[in-house]
Amino acid sequence: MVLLGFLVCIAIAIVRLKDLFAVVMLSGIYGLLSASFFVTLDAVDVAFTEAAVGAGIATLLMLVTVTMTGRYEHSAHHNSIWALAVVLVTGVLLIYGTLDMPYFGSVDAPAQLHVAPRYINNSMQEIGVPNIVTSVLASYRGYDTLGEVVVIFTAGVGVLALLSAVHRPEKDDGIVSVNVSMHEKYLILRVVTKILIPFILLFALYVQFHGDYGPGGGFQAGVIFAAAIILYSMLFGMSTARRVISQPLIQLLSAIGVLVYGSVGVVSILNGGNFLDYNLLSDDPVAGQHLGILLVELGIGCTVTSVMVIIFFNFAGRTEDHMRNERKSA
Amino acid sequence: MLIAATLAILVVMALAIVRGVMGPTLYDRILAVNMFGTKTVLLISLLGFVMGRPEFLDIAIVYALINFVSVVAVLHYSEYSEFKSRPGEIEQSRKDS
Amino acid sequence: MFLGLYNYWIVVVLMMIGFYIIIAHGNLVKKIVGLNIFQTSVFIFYISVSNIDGGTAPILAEGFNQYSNPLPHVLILTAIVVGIATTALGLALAMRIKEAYGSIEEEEIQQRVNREC
Amino acid sequence: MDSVIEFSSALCLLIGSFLCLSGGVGILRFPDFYTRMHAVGVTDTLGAAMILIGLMLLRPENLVLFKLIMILLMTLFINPTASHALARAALHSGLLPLLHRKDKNIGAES
Repeated sequence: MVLLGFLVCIAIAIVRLKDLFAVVMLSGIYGLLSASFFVTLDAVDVAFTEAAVGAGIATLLMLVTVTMTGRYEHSAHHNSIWALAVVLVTGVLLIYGTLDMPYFGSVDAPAQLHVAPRYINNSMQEIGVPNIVTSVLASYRGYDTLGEVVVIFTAGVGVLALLSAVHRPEKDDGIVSVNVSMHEKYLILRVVTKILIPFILLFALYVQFHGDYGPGGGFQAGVIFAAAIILYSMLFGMSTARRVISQPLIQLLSAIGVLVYGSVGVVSILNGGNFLDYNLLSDDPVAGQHLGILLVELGIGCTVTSVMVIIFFNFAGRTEDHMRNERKSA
Repeated sequence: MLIAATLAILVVMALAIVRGVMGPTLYDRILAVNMFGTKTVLLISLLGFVMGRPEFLDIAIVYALINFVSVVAVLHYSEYSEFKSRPGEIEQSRKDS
Repeated sequence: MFLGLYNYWIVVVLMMIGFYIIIAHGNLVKKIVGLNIFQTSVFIFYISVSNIDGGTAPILAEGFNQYSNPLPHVLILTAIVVGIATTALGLALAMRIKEAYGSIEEEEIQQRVNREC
Repeated sequence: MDSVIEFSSALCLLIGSFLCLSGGVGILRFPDFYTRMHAVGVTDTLGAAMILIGLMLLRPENLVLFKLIMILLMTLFINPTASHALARAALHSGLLPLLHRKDKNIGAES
């Protein structure tokens, strides 16, 4: 309840501020806040994802963009009175609409009465996985999730198409010296990061494979994995990171993830069931479900990791090019 | 006791938000974000115990990690963008030195 | 009444703040931030709907028999990840626009386009 | 024995909350960035550690205990590092501590 009040404060501050760097930072706080709100509402999986994505990756990408596009917003409020009017009218209408809503937390609200009880009561026998969110995500609604994975893959392809630099930029002395000085400056940071990164990767694997029993799964693990790689590439330079993780490999991986997901579906067709019907992957239906969920989550994790890394590499590479050009022309 | 600690953390979060919104320099904001992140980690851990299901500490670990990543990112990129920032806060103090 | 609908009202307020940013601000990055706020408000709405009094997180365990609704959680979980993908795409577009037009303010871009025509 | 552990856990939580609160007051009331940094950096680490130790003393099951220890280690690693990097970056970017600016006429902090 208090958290929601904080959220509104932050949102208003975001409207008022002109410094985009500050806006991005506040949106990071906003992400953290909404994630902790999700924890209080028992949505642990969602909180997990929001923490890694909303507070981590989204803030990061915005930071990179702001670095390139300039820090300050011009104060051009051309039609703000009209905008305010439209917003107020819509808001009042929506609030009027909420008056018909069932109260928060009521047990007999229509949303709680239909498919949810079936998922809650039967998933243990049918799927054998304690985390209902995982079983719904990967099995009951596996078709949807396949769609989402394809959307993410498409976004990765789109970013590649928009931002991938065709030419390999030549080494510039200026940027190299800046990098070197920065690395010396952050010596402690680098050492600590070097210690931390294996733990982050290990933790990502834990999240990936523990997703059946606790909060976690492919989406979250993928984002954490990507965060580790991004951390590495920020502190040790893009060129070092590119040497560790080659661009073609990661592009291949993002496609492989989707393929793994799809082929699980095809295999279950070949075994005589429906698309993504995991019961037939093994002799025992529950074991089949386990295997199917494991493979599907693996595919998701693969795609999410590689798409996030692709996005970050291209953003950062583009920004570095831009900075270099600007410095040259200056 | 748990609830008292939770309330204390909430108050601190509010204070950090105030600093983050006011913060005259960029670094104040980064500081506020960092502090806010730590407080969120604590809040999540405490909430797990308050609600009686403390298995979900993974989320707190993720917060700690992500917090670190974002602080590093902000530092890294503020360095880049520094030379194109307007004559404002930082240049101000530089001139004065 | 007030407490029962409080969450939904906050959702509406947040949504409208996001909406206002999208309409009234000319800066493309800020518009994307606004879009994010809008998005998050929808997430909060779904999660509020899924919550049940006395329920606990939908991970089966001994000693609990009231779980909150897992379906909205699944929808929102995927929506968050798809949201970041679309945000990334939008930011990539903003970067390209900056490269092509030298600005990410709507009006300046418009002027530039008019001049070139 | 039980009551001793319970009491010490409550005490740890209390100390932790107090430290966090004082850090919060510090970040709001101190006059310039470096003093705020000091307030936050010191109290954050110790306060977080205290609260986490207090939670550990509640004797959760093994996995939870392990995770708490992980969080504790991480905060002990990450917090000072982040503070250090932050202060250093601020100093490099030319933001001067208040003491060095005192003799010039500055009202930069508003």
